[in-house]
Amino acid sequence: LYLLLQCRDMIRAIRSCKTAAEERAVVRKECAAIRAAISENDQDYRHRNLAKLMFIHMLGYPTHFGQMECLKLIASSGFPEKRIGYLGLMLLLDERQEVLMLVTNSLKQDLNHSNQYIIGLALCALGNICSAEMARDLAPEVERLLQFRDPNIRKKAALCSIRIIKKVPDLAENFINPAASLLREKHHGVLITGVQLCTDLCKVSSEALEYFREKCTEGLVKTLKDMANSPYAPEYDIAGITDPFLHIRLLKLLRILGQGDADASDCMNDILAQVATKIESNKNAGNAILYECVGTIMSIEDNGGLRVLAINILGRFLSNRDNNIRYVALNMLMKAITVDAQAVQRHRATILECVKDSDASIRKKALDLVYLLVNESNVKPLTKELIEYLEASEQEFKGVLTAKICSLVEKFSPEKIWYIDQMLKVLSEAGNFVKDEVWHALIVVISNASDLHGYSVRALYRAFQTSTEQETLVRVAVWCIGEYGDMLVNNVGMLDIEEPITVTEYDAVDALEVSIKRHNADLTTKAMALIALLKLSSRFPSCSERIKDIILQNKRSFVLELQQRSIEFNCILQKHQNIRMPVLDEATFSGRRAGSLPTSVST
Amino acid sequence: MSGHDSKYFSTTKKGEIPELKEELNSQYKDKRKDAVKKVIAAMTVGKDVSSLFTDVVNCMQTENLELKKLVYLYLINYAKSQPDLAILAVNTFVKDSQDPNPLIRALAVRTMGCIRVDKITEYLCDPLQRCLKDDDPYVRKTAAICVAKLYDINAELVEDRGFLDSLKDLISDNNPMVVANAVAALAEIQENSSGPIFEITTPTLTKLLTALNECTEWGQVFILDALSRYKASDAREAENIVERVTPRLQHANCAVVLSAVKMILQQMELITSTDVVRNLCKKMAPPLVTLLSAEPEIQYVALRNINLIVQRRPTILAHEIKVFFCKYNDPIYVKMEKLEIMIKLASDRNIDQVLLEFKEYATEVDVDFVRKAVRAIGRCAIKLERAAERCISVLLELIKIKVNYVVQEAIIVIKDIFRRYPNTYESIIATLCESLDTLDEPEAKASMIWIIGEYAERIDNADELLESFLESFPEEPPQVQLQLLTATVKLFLKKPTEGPQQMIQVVLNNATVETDNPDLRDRAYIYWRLLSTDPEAAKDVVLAEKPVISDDSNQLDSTLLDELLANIATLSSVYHKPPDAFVTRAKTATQKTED
Amino acid sequence: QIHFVLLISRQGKVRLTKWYSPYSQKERTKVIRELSGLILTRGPKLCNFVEWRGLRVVYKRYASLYFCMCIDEDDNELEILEIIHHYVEVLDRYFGSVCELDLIYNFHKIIYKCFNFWSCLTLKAYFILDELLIAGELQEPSKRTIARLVAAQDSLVESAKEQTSSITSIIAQAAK
Amino acid sequence: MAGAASALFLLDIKGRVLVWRDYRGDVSAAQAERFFTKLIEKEGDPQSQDPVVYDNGVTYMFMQHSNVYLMTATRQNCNAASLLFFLHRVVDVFKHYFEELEEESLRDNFVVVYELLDEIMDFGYPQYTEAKILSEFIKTDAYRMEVTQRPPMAVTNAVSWRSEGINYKKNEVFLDVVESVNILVNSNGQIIRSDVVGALKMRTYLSGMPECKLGLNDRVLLEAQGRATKGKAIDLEDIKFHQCVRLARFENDRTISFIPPDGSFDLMTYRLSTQVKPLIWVEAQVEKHSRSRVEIMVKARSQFKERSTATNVEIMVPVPADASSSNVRTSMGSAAYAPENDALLWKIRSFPGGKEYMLRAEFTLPSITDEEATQERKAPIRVKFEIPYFTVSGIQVRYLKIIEKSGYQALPWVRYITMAGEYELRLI
Repeated sequence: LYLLLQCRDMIRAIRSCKTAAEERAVVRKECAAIRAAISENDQDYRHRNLAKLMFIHMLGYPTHFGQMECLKLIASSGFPEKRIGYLGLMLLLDERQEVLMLVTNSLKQDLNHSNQYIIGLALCALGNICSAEMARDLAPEVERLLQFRDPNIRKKAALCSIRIIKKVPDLAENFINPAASLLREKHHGVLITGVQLCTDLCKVSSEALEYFREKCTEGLVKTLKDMANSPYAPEYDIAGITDPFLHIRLLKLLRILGQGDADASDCMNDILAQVATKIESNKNAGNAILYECVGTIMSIEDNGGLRVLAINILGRFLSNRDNNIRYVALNMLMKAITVDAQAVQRHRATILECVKDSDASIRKKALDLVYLLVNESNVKPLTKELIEYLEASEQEFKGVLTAKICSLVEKFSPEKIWYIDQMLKVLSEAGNFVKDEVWHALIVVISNASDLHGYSVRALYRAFQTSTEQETLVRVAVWCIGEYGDMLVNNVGMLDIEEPITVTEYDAVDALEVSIKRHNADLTTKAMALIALLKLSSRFPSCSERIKDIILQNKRSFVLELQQRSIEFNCILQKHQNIRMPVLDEATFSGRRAGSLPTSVST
Repeated sequence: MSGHDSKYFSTTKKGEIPELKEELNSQYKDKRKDAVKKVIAAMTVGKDVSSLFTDVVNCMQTENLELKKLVYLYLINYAKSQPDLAILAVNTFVKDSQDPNPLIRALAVRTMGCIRVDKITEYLCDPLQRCLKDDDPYVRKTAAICVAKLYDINAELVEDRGFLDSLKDLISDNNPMVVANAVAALAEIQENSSGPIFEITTPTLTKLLTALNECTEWGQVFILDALSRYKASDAREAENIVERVTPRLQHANCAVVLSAVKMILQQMELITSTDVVRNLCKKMAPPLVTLLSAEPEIQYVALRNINLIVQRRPTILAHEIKVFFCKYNDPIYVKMEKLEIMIKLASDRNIDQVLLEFKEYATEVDVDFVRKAVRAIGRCAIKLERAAERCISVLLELIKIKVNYVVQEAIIVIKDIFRRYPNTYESIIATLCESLDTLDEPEAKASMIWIIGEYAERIDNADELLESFLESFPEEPPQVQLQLLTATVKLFLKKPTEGPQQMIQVVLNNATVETDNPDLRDRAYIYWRLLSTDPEAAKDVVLAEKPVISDDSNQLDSTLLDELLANIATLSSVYHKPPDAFVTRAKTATQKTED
Repeated sequence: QIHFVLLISRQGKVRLTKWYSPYSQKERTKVIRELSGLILTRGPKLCNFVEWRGLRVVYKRYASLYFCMCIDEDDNELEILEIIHHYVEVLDRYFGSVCELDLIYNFHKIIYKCFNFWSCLTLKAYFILDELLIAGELQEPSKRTIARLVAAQDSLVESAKEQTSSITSIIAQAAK
Repeated sequence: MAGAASALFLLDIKGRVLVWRDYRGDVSAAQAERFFTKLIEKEGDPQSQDPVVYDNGVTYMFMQHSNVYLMTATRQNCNAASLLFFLHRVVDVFKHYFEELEEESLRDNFVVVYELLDEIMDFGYPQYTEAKILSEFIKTDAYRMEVTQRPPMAVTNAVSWRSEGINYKKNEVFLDVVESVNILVNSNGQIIRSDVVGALKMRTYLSGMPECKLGLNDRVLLEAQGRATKGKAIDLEDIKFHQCVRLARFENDRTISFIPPDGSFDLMTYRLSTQVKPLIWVEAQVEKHSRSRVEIMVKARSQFKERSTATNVEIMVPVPADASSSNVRTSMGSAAYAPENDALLWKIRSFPGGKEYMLRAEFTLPSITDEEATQERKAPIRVKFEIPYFTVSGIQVRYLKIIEKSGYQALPWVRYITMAGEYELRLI
């Protein structure tokens, strides 16, 4: 048998391991020793072994064999055993384990225990990990404990109730009345948890929402007012503010009550204005309240004056030197935009700078916001900025950025040629990040813009020559060459802005062959190139033999789709010349579905 | 032997730089040396100590070799950022390059070559010129590499100053290490130059083959790699070369062995005598097998290369398949490569044993490995006609275990088996159809759909089976959509009844009007046109007899294979890609600005 | 709602984890790996928030430890920073009084004592957390109350210990 | 096909740079570090990663030793075999210098590490990796005073592995012939692989520049010399020599001649793939009774001549990862649960030929099963043993001639031993 190590010694042994393999060996040895102790029902070390298992669990190793030990400790009578047992239960198990059900009975007994600390332990465990089934079984006990004499049990019961109603929303109605009575408490712990319980009740039950709106709004406003005007209370003071946590929770509940209800909103106007103007903003605690307050002002029914106040606060936040404050400002501006787009637009330049910030979190948030800021009138300059930035941005950011740019260009493009130009830039720069829908949509747009077919195919041909490693660019180019090959070769439909290029039929077929033979060509591209070749064979008689050869190269292909296409197309070319034209009549392809694009581009 | 350098990493918190500055200018030697060590320690952990440039350079003139090396190291790191100050070091460099001690002469040119600052480079030419003709071979071997460094910074300078000729002279040097480094330098310069710089003539060849016997293991690799470009004029010369190279197969250094293999394979292409070729194959097999007892990283490279070698010369390892059986502790990357080679070496003679192995692997834990094992069974079926039936029965056994990813993988390969042996194994279709609902991977789904379409006439409820997929048509990935489209068309052409007719309309509608995917749309319109213009022709086109698929799914195309074989032991042979595919010809100058 | 609390050392070692939403063991390991990669690499002056899988992680560094809390998108990030600080202050106050050695305010030492070795002190950190949060929600805004509740339970444990030891001594006496 | 490494990195277990040397100025430290974090993030265990990784124009090749990663980065198509092997050689060099290569020893000796990095590679081309010779002109602090101010002749000489002027009072050579038996038996009890890898390990304490010549009972040689072989000669399949052996000479007339390095080295290795009867055969039966108990019965048999004896035999039989409290009985030796290997470890100090021993063991399993326990890896039974005075191949050192111009006599001491290499028997 192995000697059981002291907790400290075990951790020292684990820490001193140089490699993962060494660590694994130490842990396995120790686990075996613990299993041996368990099967010998060793009482003295149960405590210590459980503590060790918690550590081992945290490192990510299996500890299932210790779960029953928690249950045993919980079932014993002493407080020390129960305390460690519950802790183990919460750490080693979660709501999905079946074993958890075995603890329901012990929990029930402990919820009715004469010792309030034992009740506290049970509530805590229940609140942290109970399953829907347990929630149902034990809800009555918890409901009862909401009126327990000791406030510290009441507050625990309140939070435990939150878990219960989240797991089983049907139980919400039972908690409405007891929750409302918690709002009248003076004890901050109870009050805070009570407010939170009401907030969560409102989220799961419209009945609760109505009830609290009717019965509690005024009371809550008063509580908040009292708080805001209360004298210095050292126990709850943070940076000169009395209990910012309670402030924030009250504001949050008020937001829910005020949302969509003019009367309730009206009732809280004054206090919101007071909070927004009086709270000090030189410390984080104060800013947290202001931030919450702005959120509430933005959500409740309109009161012009308050909103101006809120937007001003955000403006101040945005120019703050603290990155945290800037971040939350961007976050809140995203909500504000639905309320007052004009006001947010005023900060556009600052926001655009944030897209290039050195902090990835701020960059991401700012980009989300820019996305919301774009409209028909500013799409061009903003897109230009973003595409320029695309070249300089880090690899990881390119994916997000690309998606946003594509989406913007698609949504607000004022004219097709601009749209095509922008997409081409994106495809050439970051084509491998572009999603399928995007290049599909681009092709739809091109095919619906008959005056731009020639322009598009030539532009794509040029781009293809320089960046064959951007897969989606190649696909769009391949499709367009197949479809508009003759316009490429004959410079049909030249625009004034274009330089003519010399491309022979042979060159065009070359491009397609390259797209198939690139060493990293993907299957979709290859398959598309086969269709493109089929399309060109009638238009480029000079190359028809060569096209046939290329198509036939795939006749034994291991790839299903390529073989199928190769055989079919070859058969068409060989034997059914007569129906080739109708099959590939260009007219067939026009007038197709507009796709999901806004009318500006797709018609 | 152990040091206590770690003390240099702990520095006082405040005023580190000023403090160091002071110490660097101390009148005491030891203190200065300690200070330089601290500076290097700070540099090592990534702190910016470039502001101490002048002070460090002032410590450069010293008799203490250790200190000198540290200062040089500092210069290599920071000269770029302080090009104007770097010039301060030039005098010492030039002086050191004429030091009576060869160690210092070599150190000076070696370091100067690492400083990529134009002004320094100008001053490098004269010392380099001298060092190339130094009496001491250690200095000459260092100077030889230095020419390549200079070429990388300023190619014109090298050409104008006649360094290339000096370098070529070194090929005839009496010291093997100098020869080897000269070869490495020339090969690199050739690589980056358009003109012919390093052409291997017959006399050169002879000289290098002789040097091979005497130089270090690394030098042998340089020489073998350079010589593998050499094209023998005829079979006789090729045989001669091979004869000189084969002893290298006995070298303990695996890189020497692989480079020798590369050279032998290159020359073998010219050798006409089958006896000689057979004999060479026999000679190469044992060293290749021995590579599999090397460290796992080396094994990996060896396996990637063996994969190429057996594609060109299958006989070499035809009898050695057992050495590729996986061991318990093989890292997963080694196992995957072994599997690939086992497929290539599987034959009618060994297939039973190989199948037993594959079956064992298919019940392992690692998902990717299991998948690959299942696929391997199918690939063997495709490759070995006479063993196909046995392979299929193993696949069916595996399907019965009902592990989801095994089933899906099996269906994918069975589809290919059907394409390889038409009209042979279709009796198992019914068994496959049982797993229809569990398929959730696009490739498996697409394969199953293809099977249903292809054999629609044999599957009674083919229309029902296909119909079950139609509802989710818009959400399916393109791969599945395309197969559904083709399968429905086939079904309709085979059974032109009402049900299929309705289905085809739904599918064509979905694949044309209801989609934005241009490829799907094109494909559907082609079918649509065919069906509406000439149904008989449609039949002819869609149901056309398909040639049996080739079993070369994992064979590289022969021009690529040629290129890769010429690159044995290099990254290209590990990636199975030509060098241009991963070597970005970005000039170092542009990288520097990026950093 | 707070989904989980993590304490990670600068070297990437996990010191404390508490999960309020269900994550399987495999997911937990992955979460920890992803987040330490995300957070430990961030520079000192950047904001204390990272977006992660549609959620947000608020973190703050104390000495060599990163305290991280994962919250929903619409929770108040600034408040979470305050909660983290709240927790740290309670820990500080509690251990400051428990460890006689640390009479002077010295946070580094206390943190080290508490988390360097998984011991009864680390378990205490969990007990304190359980008096601070339940179901991922704040339970008590008063540091004094939290300290008092933990201390009361500690003394309950102490007296139980004394009781058992006195019982064993009684038995031992009787057996003489 | 020229190609060279751009840089050599020594990283700690978390992928942070300990020391790095930039050889070509085309990669940066930050780049590699970021890449490494990515690598680890991807799949947790970096040991399962391909040792050659491509990212954005740069190829990274790496290996792990203790808590250090050695990694080269390159932008060219360089010789992968050479660079990876070079990394292993670098490990040898550092081990020679610092006894152990680990994070701490690198930090403690960073000055020497830099010096070595400057010497072993130039512009990304491997230069010189003979630790013994390197330490003649690059020394750690303690030995700093004795530094030779010139590169030893050996560095550039044809005999690059030995310095001149070595002197011993007593000239001795020790030669150990060590054969490892590798075997793989599948679950049907079929031997699917078996081979023997032999090594001639030499320790030389010789003065001057001695010329050595080794004679083995090599069939090819004996036949070439027209000697009768009488079944005593053997066929060595793939011989690999230390770089001191003159390969061309061996190719010509099978003579093994060399000037040895000083100290210990592997003179040659060879391989035989002739099927050998497994020296120790093990069969195991595993019975799972319900979910809570496993019973294991093992039989081990020695299949070599009675006059030989295997020593330090260790038989590892896999057991479930969460097993406990074994009840073990053996007819010989001792057995214990080895949780670090998820195995039952049966040790037999001395196992004479032609014997058979038995073991029975019982394990209990916890009532709660691991919810996430993926199917366990099917580990094979693994066996370790040594059999002294015995070789499977029958190789014999017929002579070792040592000629030095000073004309001293030196006696060679030869020992033979066979041991288990990768010896695996798959369980059903």
